[in-house]
Amino acid sequence: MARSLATADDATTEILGEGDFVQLIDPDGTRVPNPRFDPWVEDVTDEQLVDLLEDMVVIRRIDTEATALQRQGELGLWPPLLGQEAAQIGSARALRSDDFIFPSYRENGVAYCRGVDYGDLLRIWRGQAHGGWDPHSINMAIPAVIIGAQSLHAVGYAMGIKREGDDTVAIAYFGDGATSQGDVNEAMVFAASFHVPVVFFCQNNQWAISEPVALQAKKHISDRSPGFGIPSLRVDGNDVLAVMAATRIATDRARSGEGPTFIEAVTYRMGPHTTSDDPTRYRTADEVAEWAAKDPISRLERLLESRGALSDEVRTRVDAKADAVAAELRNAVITMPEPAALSVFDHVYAEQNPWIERQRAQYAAYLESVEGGE
Amino acid sequence: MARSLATADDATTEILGEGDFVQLIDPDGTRVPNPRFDPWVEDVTDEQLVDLLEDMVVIRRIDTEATALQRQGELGLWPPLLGQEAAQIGSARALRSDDFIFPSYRENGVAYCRGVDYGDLLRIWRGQAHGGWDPHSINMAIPAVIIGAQSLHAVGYAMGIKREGDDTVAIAYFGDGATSQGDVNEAMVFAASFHVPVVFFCQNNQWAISEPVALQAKKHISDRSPGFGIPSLRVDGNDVLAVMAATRIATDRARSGEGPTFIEAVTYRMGPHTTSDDPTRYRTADEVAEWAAKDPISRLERLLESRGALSDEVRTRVDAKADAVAAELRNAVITMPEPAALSVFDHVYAEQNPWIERQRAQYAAYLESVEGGE
Amino acid sequence: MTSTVTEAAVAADTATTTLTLSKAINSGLRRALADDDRVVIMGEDVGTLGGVFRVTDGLQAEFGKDRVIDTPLAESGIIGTAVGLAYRGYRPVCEIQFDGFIYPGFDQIVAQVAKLHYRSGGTVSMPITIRVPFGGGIGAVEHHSESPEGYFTHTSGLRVVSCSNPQDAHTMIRQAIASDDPVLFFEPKRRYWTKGDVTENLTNALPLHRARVAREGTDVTLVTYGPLVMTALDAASAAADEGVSIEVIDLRSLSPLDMDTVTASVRKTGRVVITHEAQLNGGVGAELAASITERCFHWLEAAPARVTGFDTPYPPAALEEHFLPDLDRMLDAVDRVMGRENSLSGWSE
Amino acid sequence: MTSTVTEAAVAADTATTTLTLSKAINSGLRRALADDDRVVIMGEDVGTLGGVFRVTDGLQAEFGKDRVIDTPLAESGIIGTAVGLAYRGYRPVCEIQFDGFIYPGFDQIVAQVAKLHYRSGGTVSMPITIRVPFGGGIGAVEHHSESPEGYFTHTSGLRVVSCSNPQDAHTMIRQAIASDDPVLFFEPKRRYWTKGDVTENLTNALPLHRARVAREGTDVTLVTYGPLVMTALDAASAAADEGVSIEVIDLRSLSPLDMDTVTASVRKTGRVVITHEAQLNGGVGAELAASITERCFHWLEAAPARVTGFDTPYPPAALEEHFLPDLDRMLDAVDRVMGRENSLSGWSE
Ligand SMILES: Cc1ncc(C[n+]2csc(CCOP(=O)(O)OP(=O)(O)O)c2C)c(N)n1
Ligand SMILES: Cc1ncc(C[n+]2csc(CCOP(=O)(O)OP(=O)(O)O)c2C)c(N)n1
Ligand SMILES: [Mg+2]
Ligand SMILES: [Mg+2]
Repeated sequence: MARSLATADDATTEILGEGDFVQLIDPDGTRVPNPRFDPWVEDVTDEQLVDLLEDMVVIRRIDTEATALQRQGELGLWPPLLGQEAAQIGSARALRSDDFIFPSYRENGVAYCRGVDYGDLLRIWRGQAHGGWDPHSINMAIPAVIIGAQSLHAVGYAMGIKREGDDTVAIAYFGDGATSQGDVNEAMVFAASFHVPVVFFCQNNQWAISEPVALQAKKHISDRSPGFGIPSLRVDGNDVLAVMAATRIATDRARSGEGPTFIEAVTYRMGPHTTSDDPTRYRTADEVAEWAAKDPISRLERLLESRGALSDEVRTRVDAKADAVAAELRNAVITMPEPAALSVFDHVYAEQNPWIERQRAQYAAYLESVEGGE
Repeated sequence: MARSLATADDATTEILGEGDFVQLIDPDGTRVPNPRFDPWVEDVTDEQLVDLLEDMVVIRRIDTEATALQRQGELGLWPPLLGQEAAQIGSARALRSDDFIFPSYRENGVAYCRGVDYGDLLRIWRGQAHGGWDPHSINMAIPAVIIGAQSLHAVGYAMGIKREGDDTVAIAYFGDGATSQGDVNEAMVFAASFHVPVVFFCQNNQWAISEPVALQAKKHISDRSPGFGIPSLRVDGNDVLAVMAATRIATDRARSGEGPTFIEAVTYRMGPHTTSDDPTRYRTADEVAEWAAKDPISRLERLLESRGALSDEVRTRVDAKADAVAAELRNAVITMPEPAALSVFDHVYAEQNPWIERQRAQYAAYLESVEGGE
Repeated sequence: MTSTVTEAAVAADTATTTLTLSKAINSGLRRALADDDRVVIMGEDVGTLGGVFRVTDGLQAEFGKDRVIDTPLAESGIIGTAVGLAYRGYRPVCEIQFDGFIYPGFDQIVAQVAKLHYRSGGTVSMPITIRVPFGGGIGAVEHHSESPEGYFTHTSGLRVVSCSNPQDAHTMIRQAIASDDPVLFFEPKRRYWTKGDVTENLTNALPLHRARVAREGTDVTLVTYGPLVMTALDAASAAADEGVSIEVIDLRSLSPLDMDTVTASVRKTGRVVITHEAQLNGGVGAELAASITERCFHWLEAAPARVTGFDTPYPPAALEEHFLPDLDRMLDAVDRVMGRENSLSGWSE
Repeated sequence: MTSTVTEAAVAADTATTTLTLSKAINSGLRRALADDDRVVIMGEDVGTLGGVFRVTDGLQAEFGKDRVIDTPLAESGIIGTAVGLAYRGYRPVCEIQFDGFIYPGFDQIVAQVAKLHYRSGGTVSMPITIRVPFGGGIGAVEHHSESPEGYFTHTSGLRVVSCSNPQDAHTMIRQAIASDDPVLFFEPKRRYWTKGDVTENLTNALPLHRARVAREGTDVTLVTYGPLVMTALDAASAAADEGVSIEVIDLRSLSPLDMDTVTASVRKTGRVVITHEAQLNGGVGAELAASITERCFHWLEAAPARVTGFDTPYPPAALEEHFLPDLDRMLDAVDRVMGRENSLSGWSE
């Protein structure tokens, strides 16, 4: 693939398209040519586009199913990714399996791409664990709820990669709101200073709970990093191909020793912030409708249709896959065993710790006395 | 005065001169014309230039005297400003007396411009107080030792100014190292978001203790703020006129409701970080010599000489002033009364607090018992 | 800048209404905003949304965007700009959205808010109130159920308070805002929906630094605050059925501690159980146990007992019932200090 | 990745040299770097300069810039990137330049470093050591003399230790780095220049979680750690001259506390004085007093006494002699627990 990218010294805008960002598939499903981005996805076949479609349909289905499970009381909370499918699939599918991901709480679609066990995925949201999976088994850290904290972790991880001369990449996912946090800015300082193989992937979904992105940033979020010495890309985050291309550009730079890259994927959170949120309090139905017209899934369907690559058989297969995943997911949730009482003391420390062992023993004695007394 | 400035959307470089920054007086004392900056200092007469010279000579003398007092054991510590006279005087003299200053520990020259009492100035460094002066009496906060913290204070203060529709300005002083701190970056986020009358004044003196500025920033420090939506100016910090012009541009923008501005004053710390530091461990004599040739005071002297404005009488007057200040300073230090033992409990709280009063009473009883017993 | 008290406000003062604890704070904030235009509210989602718990509901609409300020998403930024506002004469009320999100603002709280009055030799004051919904019991995800108050009671220069009922919530938020010292105001989030009578007339209100005897008793003193006051009162009722008379103290102020009230009770009962949700190690209970022992050593029949969260991070929701002190664990400790059979009977160190 | 022990290292192991406390840490760091190439040192000015106290002197020259890393000036960044390095299998040793600068990194320490092992169900470990020169007595400006250890002992998931002499300094830094748990390592900065014999042979070293009886005695137990151990030993000598036998305990580990050692001593003496520089309210002394009372109630002849810094911010240098516990204040408290005349005799609450 050809390699070309605006450096920090160029204006980012040089490679931006019409809508102030790079778009390869427009909302009508038309393929928009882009000489700088096209080489990065020219290898993507129609079959692979169908796979991306399937991924997006599946994670939307995961989202719907999890939301339903929450409404039914099977989950305590769920942070929907509805609307952000292209941003998550386009980026996650551009990664190598040995690249290491540092997500926020909303990257459940990314976790799906990593082959996470469904029970592990939902254990958190059922209130049974803080982190559901073993990060080393899928090369993906447990979710970060403290906004922005994971960006520094990704940079530190990348410092390790660089020291070893390895060609893997660390990627941090975070939202538009997170860019206001000191940590995300310090992460850019460290990443630039040590010139490490890290990708900052910001899903600008326009909202941080009730706060619009304009409260966090007066310019495009992608305008921030160049001043730190980190080139940025601004892409249509509802365009799976543009996102994939950007992520490939960024990871390729990282692997080639060219240092960090910042990607702003412009998208929209179609649902509430979490199942506890009521977005009608802070945004209009019109705004939501406007973004619905830019849906990432429909545009890819239209593109595939226009190419005659979306047969009924394909549709059926994709739906069947989504149905199957949803069923597995539900099953994993409702059959999940409750954690044992004394596991509350597990893993506070990696080594033996007399203080905590004493508390465990005392509580065990208490539980016994209660059971004994009942 | 004409008002013109690169907005955040322009490239900052547009208004930069040869040396990658704006310079109005070169090291040889030659006045370098600059069509965008000149209007901002065209009112400065030779007499006023002499006043600026006097200020710089005086604060250098304060610095020398304080260093001597430290060596003699009269002060515990001193953070020299040697080499940064133009940055401090040029900015401080551009401010109105009702503008509010949030300094770091090194802005002792700025405090001098505010008419600080010499005892108040040195009380901190003698170990008798954390903050020597009443901020409200000179419109200058006590020094911030926690790197970068004061930048947020300035923004908050400016939020208050804006709410009241007042035309004063808040200004935060900090170093190049401070730009790596989350707080300074959050300050830019808040300042841009609320569009408040604040000036960020960064003295890039090339070093943060032993760390060169290149470790903190891969690009010019002034390249950082535009991405936040804050226009920046990069000036020769050893050029008192360029610094004054930049500060006037920035404060004028603030007063006119045009929001925050970031100034990078490129200068050099000629002395150690503090009197405890040994800079020979981390920088070369050559580097120091190179910067000595750019001395802010000599270049202004040369300019005045070339204009015939530096008579022997003026020189004598300036030296006499510096001598007088040094004498006052020394006297203030050595006659400073020791704080009373029980004052350790003063001002923990503004209101009566039974917990602390009890401790005070107990310690008073203890002191009495010790004295009684001795 | 204080506006004159209007007749409507006087009328409101004499009325008593039934409010939830969150609405009682809301009405206290409204009064503070109305009474003093140097008061500003700031935080994430406090404006348009009215806060994730709706504690600031309606206030931006009523007082405007420059009094009730939605800030960028950065806690150090919130606290740090509040410091600047205080320098300018304001009385900022900052909301930290959840307990676990206070740590990014920790430096500004500990090094600036807490210390600036002292650091400036008394020339600058920091009348900043920092509201923190805290504690567990609502089945939340991680970082949403913590009890960080111990970090702040260990910080000189701060006042730390926690309310347990709607009237105190209303009274104390107004007193906190009126205080010239910085106050960490811990709101027991699982009690936000508890209802109670509230009057806006504070003429006879207890000062902010005073504890309250929530129930009188003679055998054992049970000291607590915030969310567990209700649980402690339930425990006292249950104990009464078994013939044990428990005096319940609602501390209200965690710093300074009202040791006069605590000491008087313990000297009367000779036995004390201290309970809070926060971790045991170095928690408020440690200071209480130490201070009580110092002041009441010769009155104590047994060592002060503590019933607290474990020295683990706050666990996942499925396990929080174990972590959180409940009525049974409190009564087990009461048995302990009474010298009766309890879970630690026969326990060897 | 552990390198094999070379013969030179074995030789070094058996030798004993006289070192200052700071050099003893330096030699411990050197050993840790040599023994395990996953160990990296990071912080402000730790490389070229060798740290403002020269504790890392020479290490960058010896091990290179990718093992001893000068970082940008940002504490959250230092700790946060250390977390990422730990995710990748490293054992980072972070230096916080002075006690008062740890707070900008507080969130990463409390929410990430301390909790990640728990949060990840034990799948991720955080073998991070955070070195903090702490405490007063050196006449420094503000934020340079604090004792923040109590914030960390109150944080579940962290280990907290402090050394008092060169041998422990050397031993404990190596043990801390070798620990799979995160360790806050508090270095008594005013004792950096104290000299003592140091061997690199740790075969018989006390485990990191164990306290040490620094001097045996029978009348009163004096518990302390870090900079005050030396003062406590001086106090014990002075008391011995007056016929009072003081047992001095050097805690070494502040979390977990070695209550077995403390309890054994207090049960023997029946009297205990606890002393530290940190503020009283909610300090390590509060937990000690509470835990001692819980475990030794029937052995105690008097309430545990605490001699600590005041509940003020750390004062200006001119006043620090008052703030800091000294020999006389310790002995005054000894008199108190002995029931003898002391400054609080006749004190009414
Ligand atoms: C430090 C911190 N402060 C506040 C919160 C509460 N909070 C959770 S999500 C959120 C908004 C995040 O917005 P954004 O970064 O845009 O991500 P999005 O939720 O839109 O994916 C906030 C304020 C938090 N989790 N952590
Ligand atoms: C939060 C914090 N971390 C570390 C320090 C220690 N420290 C004091 S000054 C300094 C360097 C500051 O460099 P810079 O910002 O460039 O200002 P300068 O000293 O050059 O004026 C450091 C690291 C501190 N004071 N505060
Ligand atoms: Mg968002
Ligand atoms: Mg500097």
